[in-house]
Amino acid sequence: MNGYSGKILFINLSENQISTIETSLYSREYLGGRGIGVKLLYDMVRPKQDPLGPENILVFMTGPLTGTFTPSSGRVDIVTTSPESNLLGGSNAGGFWGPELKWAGYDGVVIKGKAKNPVYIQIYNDEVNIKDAQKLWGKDVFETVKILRQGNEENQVACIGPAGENKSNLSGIAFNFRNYAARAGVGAVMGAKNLKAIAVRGTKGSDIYDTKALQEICLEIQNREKMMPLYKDAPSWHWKLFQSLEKDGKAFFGNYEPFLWEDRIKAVQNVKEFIQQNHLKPESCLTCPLRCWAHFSVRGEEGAPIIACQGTWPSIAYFMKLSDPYYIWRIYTLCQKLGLDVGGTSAVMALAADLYEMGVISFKDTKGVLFELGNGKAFAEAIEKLAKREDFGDILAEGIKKAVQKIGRRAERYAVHSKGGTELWLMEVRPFKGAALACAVTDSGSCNRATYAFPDFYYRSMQKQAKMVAKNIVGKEEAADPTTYDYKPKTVLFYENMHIFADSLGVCAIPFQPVGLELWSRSFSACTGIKLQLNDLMLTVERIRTLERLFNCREGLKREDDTLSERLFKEAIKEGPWKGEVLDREKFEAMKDEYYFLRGWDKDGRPTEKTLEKLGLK
Amino acid sequence: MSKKIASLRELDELRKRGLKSLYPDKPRIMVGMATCGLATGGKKVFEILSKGIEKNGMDAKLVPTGCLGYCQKEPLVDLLRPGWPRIIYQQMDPEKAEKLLDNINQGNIWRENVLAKMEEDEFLIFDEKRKYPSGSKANLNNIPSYQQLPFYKKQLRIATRNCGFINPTNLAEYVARGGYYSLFKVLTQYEPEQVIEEVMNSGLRGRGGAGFPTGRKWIYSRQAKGDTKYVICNADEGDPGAYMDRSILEGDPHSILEGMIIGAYAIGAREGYIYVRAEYPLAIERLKEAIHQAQDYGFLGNDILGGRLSFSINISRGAGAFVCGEETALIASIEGRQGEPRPRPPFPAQSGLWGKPSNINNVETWANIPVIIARGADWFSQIGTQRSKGTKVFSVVGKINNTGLVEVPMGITLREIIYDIGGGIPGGKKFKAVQTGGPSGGCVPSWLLNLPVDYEQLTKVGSIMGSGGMIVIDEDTCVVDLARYFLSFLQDESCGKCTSCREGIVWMLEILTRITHGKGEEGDIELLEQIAEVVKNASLCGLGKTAPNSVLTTSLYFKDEYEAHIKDKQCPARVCRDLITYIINEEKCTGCMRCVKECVQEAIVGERRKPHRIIQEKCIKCGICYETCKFDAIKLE
Amino acid sequence: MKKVLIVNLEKCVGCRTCELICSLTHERRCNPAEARITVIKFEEKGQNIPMYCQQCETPVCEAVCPAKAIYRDSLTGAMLVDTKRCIGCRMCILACPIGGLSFHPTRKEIIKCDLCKGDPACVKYCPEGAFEVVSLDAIGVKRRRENIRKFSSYLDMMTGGKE
Amino acid sequence: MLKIVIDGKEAEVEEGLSVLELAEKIGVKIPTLCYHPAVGAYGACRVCIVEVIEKGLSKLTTSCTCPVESGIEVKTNSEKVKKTRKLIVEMLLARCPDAKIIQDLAKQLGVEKTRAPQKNENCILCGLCVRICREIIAVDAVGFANRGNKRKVTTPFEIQSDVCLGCGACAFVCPTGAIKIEDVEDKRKIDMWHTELGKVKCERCGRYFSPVPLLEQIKKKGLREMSDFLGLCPDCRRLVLANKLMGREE
Repeated sequence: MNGYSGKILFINLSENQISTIETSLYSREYLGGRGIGVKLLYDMVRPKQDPLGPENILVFMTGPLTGTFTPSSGRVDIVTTSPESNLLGGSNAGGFWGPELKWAGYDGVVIKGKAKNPVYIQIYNDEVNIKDAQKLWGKDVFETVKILRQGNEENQVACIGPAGENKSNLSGIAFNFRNYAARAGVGAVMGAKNLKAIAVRGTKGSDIYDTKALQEICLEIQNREKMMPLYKDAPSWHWKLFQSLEKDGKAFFGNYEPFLWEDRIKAVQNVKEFIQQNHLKPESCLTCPLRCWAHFSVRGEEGAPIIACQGTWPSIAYFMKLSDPYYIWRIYTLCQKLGLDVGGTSAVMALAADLYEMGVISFKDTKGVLFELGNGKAFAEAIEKLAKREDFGDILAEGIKKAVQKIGRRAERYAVHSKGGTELWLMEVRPFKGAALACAVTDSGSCNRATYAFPDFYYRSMQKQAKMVAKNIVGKEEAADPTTYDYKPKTVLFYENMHIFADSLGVCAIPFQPVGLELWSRSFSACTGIKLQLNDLMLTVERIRTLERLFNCREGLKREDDTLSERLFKEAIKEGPWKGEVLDREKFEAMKDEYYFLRGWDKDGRPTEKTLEKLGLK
Repeated sequence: MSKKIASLRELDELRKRGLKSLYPDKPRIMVGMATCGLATGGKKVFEILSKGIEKNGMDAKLVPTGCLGYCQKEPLVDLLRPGWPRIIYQQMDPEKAEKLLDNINQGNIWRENVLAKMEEDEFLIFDEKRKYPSGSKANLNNIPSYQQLPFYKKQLRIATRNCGFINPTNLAEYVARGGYYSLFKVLTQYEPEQVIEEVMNSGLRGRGGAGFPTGRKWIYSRQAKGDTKYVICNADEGDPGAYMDRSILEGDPHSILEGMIIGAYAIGAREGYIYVRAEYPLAIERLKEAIHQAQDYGFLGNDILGGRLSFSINISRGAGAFVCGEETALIASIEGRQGEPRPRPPFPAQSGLWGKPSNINNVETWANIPVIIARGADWFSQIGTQRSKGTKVFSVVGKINNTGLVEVPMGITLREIIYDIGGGIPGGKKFKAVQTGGPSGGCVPSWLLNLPVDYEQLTKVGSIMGSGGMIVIDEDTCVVDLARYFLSFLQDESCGKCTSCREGIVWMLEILTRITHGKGEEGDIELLEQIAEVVKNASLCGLGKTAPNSVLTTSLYFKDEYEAHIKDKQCPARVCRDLITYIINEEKCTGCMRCVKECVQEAIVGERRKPHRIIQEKCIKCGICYETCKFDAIKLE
Repeated sequence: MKKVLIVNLEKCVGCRTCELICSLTHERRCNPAEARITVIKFEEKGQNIPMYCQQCETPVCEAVCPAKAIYRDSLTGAMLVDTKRCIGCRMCILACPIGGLSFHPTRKEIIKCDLCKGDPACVKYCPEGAFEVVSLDAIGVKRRRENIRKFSSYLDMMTGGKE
Repeated sequence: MLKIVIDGKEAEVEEGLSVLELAEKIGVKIPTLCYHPAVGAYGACRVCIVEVIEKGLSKLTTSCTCPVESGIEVKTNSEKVKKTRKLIVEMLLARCPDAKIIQDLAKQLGVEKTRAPQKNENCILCGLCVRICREIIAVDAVGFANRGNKRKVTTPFEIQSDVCLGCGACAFVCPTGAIKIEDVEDKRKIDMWHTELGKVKCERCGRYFSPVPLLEQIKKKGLREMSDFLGLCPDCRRLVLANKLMGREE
């Protein structure tokens, strides 16, 4: 099978059973990656299973372009039932693990059951072994990766840290030292299966249908990616991001406070200086020209050098109001080691600080840990406790929605989260009506899989481009205005589709839209030899999207669940460019109606019979 | 004082001594002590004679000699007394040897076991005949003359000229009959190119089997670049039942050495090898002795005949692989490698032993050289046919009265060899065919008896000259079985390198075995022919190229016999066990019970004086009853 | 003109595009194990080092090859393996101090950098332009020396002790 | 330059080539099993047989051993050649029915099954292992034993070879895969040669990477400065070197 490896590895840890599934059973209708992942989840997990129980499955899927020469094709998609939301959970990571899996001869790995004792899986081409991991249990991510690569440098390691072992809903799955599938509590699912790590080494490679065409297409994709501002700004991108968030008014502070943070400019300046003082070297995922990662070594810190993803620092700084970059960096490193989702963890910290300040919780609840915005040292301590589920950390480890439920005392009044209970995607959503809609209707498992790259986001800094893009998508330049409710369902639909497409092909979502659908689908044909019309591909994307919805409907999802925290509908922003912005319930519901309609769903958000028929999902 | 010969005078003196030894003034008794003679008891005879001479204090000279070729009549003892013609006694044994001695002592002619008298001796080299005294005292008229014996009448002995005439361990006797005179002539009168020209003009062709013109071979070696060159004597005689080379090696080793030294001079070699099979211990011994003597007398070594040439000869023993007769395999074997042929070119003349230009000729070829030099190309080329000159030694064996070695001019007919010389088929049986050229040769049927024997004619009828083996078969021989036998020999003797030869022989053998077992199928003959063609055309060396000859010729000439096996499940020659039944002719059976007793299978039942019966289910067709019955009552069907 | 491939380590971002384009152009597949270049990644330290044959001036691979299957391409100066002559004894692999040759994982073949007939695909496709083909003229020789010195000084270090 | 005709086309070639080499050069495919450029022509398999017409005389000959001579005409696929080649392949198919290369060749030539007596061997006796070991590796660890139908390749006396380097070239060149090399942890086993050799453990990663005698052979080749890294497997050499390079960079 060109592009694909042709087999999906199925491992039942309860029964120590290893088998394979033919990829071709699914690839025609679900493409790969996220698409096949969702299909496998839908088919293999009976309704309303405990996400942390042995019946839940954890799917690692690559797409047909993963590990091919296609630029930015280092991705792997994770699909499972999320313990954070009890709905479909998904996350996606770059790096080299997915490609290595492909080269080992597998398009994916499905984990079912639960091992009696901690284990890890070693895959070396056709040799798949479930090995004892009791000695690895308790080790942080860095230690685990190092141990599994000892004498086996080529091993690519996916693993969880202590947070995953302790089934924190904020835990992710780490890939080597750097990449993370961080969202939806996928680390907890892995931990619940007593699975510490999957180490992969593959030397089989993947077959390509038309190598010459692929080379040509890839050069074109490379060139387009190099035209992206992200490429041009690197490596100063890492601090410029703070600036752009500020410029575009996406920044938020603490637990979505209505006022601006007075130290915000200082924080940006500090970060800039911190980065410039220390050594930063750009890094890329497989075949990606974007080098949006960077290796960052802080002087005087022993054993500390870590690669820092730019996208996560702002959330640490803004949620916890940290203006000392050293602590931003420390907390980031801590999350990486412990196996925690940086965004979710930061959000829950901000929530705790809010609750603490509002007196909902006290020193007694926190067992002496001080939750105080701006206090990096205290947050670091709290985060370690969270990972270990010690004291109050045990409650915070549940994630925002479940944590406030546990705390009671009407704590949910203070919580800000999106559908199902995950935190919002690292930005203020009240002015961004499209993003708000996306966070509410998504079934992808994490809202960053639905919201990235809307033109609204750069409306303030690059209005001309934003309008042009909006016009291309929905036909109206006005659609680019973040605050308008008009046209937003179409925008959401478009970007959701883009994400599904990228995640299913196995390429990165970041350059996906800038490069353009046409090149990706040409690359797909060159790799697989499958000639698909764009229309067919889009039908496939629709099918995947609707199946995600079907899964969640089966889990009991109703129209009223497609929403965000009440606070966002009640509490208007009181300062800054978006002063007065708040979500309007009525208009919001109208957007949902339109969105459902566009998707071919009924008013309750359920796919209609006709749609199911059209998509072959009956 | 050095024995080394440096001048013609010295050589003549040596000859004189040799003549004295050949024709002493006392009785000279010669016992045929080549392997064939030894095998029939020659050694015992020799010992008895030796003891008797000593015991009686006789003044007689007893010498071993080579083989006269008339192997049917071995052991042969020659008696030469001063004043008498030479008398040849046949089929001697210890008892008769003593009788012979008694008669000599008494001065009588012992007339028992006389084969023939020899009235003159021919020195071929000098074209000179030496008459023996007539022995007037006794009437020898009723003793047939050697030259008139049918066995010898049509023979012309060039290569085997000295076999049975001289003591092979006595160099002087070889010289007496003209030995080393040719070498002297060459070294004193000829340029190397002239030697080659002489050999070339003689028309001599390789006697090893392929018949490549010897002179041309020499030219190639002569012209090949390089200071180090080798001459090699191929004495790896491997055909079953063929022993021409052995006979010369044992009976006249110097003729080979002389030929090789002349060859070395002609092509410019300083070292030679004789590759002789280890199964010929006597030949090796004789060769060693001869080389030693030749060195002593200055025919070999650093200063041959007074420093005119420098040449030495080594003996290399082969391990008895048939295929090592192939020249490239032979070279590999001398070098100590696996004896397997390699592709030519490069030919050995360009790159042979140790990668140096090498000239390989067979024993018989080398033995011809001194005569050609002495008598000239013109004389030699008058003998034989247009393209096959000279004589050829054949070993005629099988169903024939006079088994033996015969040297005949090329062009003689098969009929002359088999009937005139060989004396026809024993037991009044019908001649069926003759297999020439050994296992690699073909089967020439009776209706081709008038075929003149030379390289071209034999090839034309699908056989080969080969090294000169002739196996005569009569009506009791099954040709399918014969072909099967040769293939089973070749199956083990093929070096196994070429797929076509190795696997093809096994395949053909499998089919033939099937046929002889009565399991032949329609189409087998065609398949056999197909395989045979492939083995012939696709194999590398002579062995493979000729291996299918027996199959090809028998299936061509005796197709009906094959068909009888396949279609009628019958073996017309009554040889193939699975296809014959032993039946008791009740009319002839006297009920003597002999066969009943002899049958190990207890397959014959019957009472005394009543016709017996064979229980076919029990019969294993061993044929013992058939042999046992005195009344010809058991017949084959 | 003889050529040599040199790499600017500062520019390498470790995306392994070179490995895949190498495998793609030589093997028509995507498989780093079939590539003639390997990026050694030090993820903890943020360093990426593409390793490939240096087309040595006195190549040990050529010296140890008993089949005389390794030769220098007269056009590019690259050391090439005559795959038809190669007998697979792997002596070249074992003799090369820098692991510049390897055995193809499935096909019976020694693989190594052949400079793509003087126009290496990695040079063309490296998004960072970290590679460069240098003609071995006076300047090229000097630059190559600088590039190789790193390797040879390592060899000196090795003689001094362990890794 | 020599002018010849091959399959009806005129070709001009330099001297010193065999017909097989010439054919390959000009893209005419002739099947062969025992030819290897490193050791040259041997002429054992007979599969590369072609028809050569010289001075009006046609003969079949193996193209690997047939030097190109001026004025000859070569037919690589005449009826006669095809017939002969098919029967030879039939013989080989009977000898080694499981060898893929033979099966493929048979299929290619349209040989469906073999009529020759079945042998179920793995080795076609092409002699590549023997020749490579003798002529190229120059250790002469294996050779032919016996003649004719009993011919086989083996070690002297059919016991463990004391000269085998374990380099595996024999297995590499073996067209039928008859020679199997089994690497089990610290041992390399070659059943066909009754030989088992120890392997060298990489000083760094601990993987066994080379048979002991093979590495010794490389040491013997006298490359002075090499001795220190020879204890490392090639992968680790790369890594160690990169490590040091990186150390310098810092």
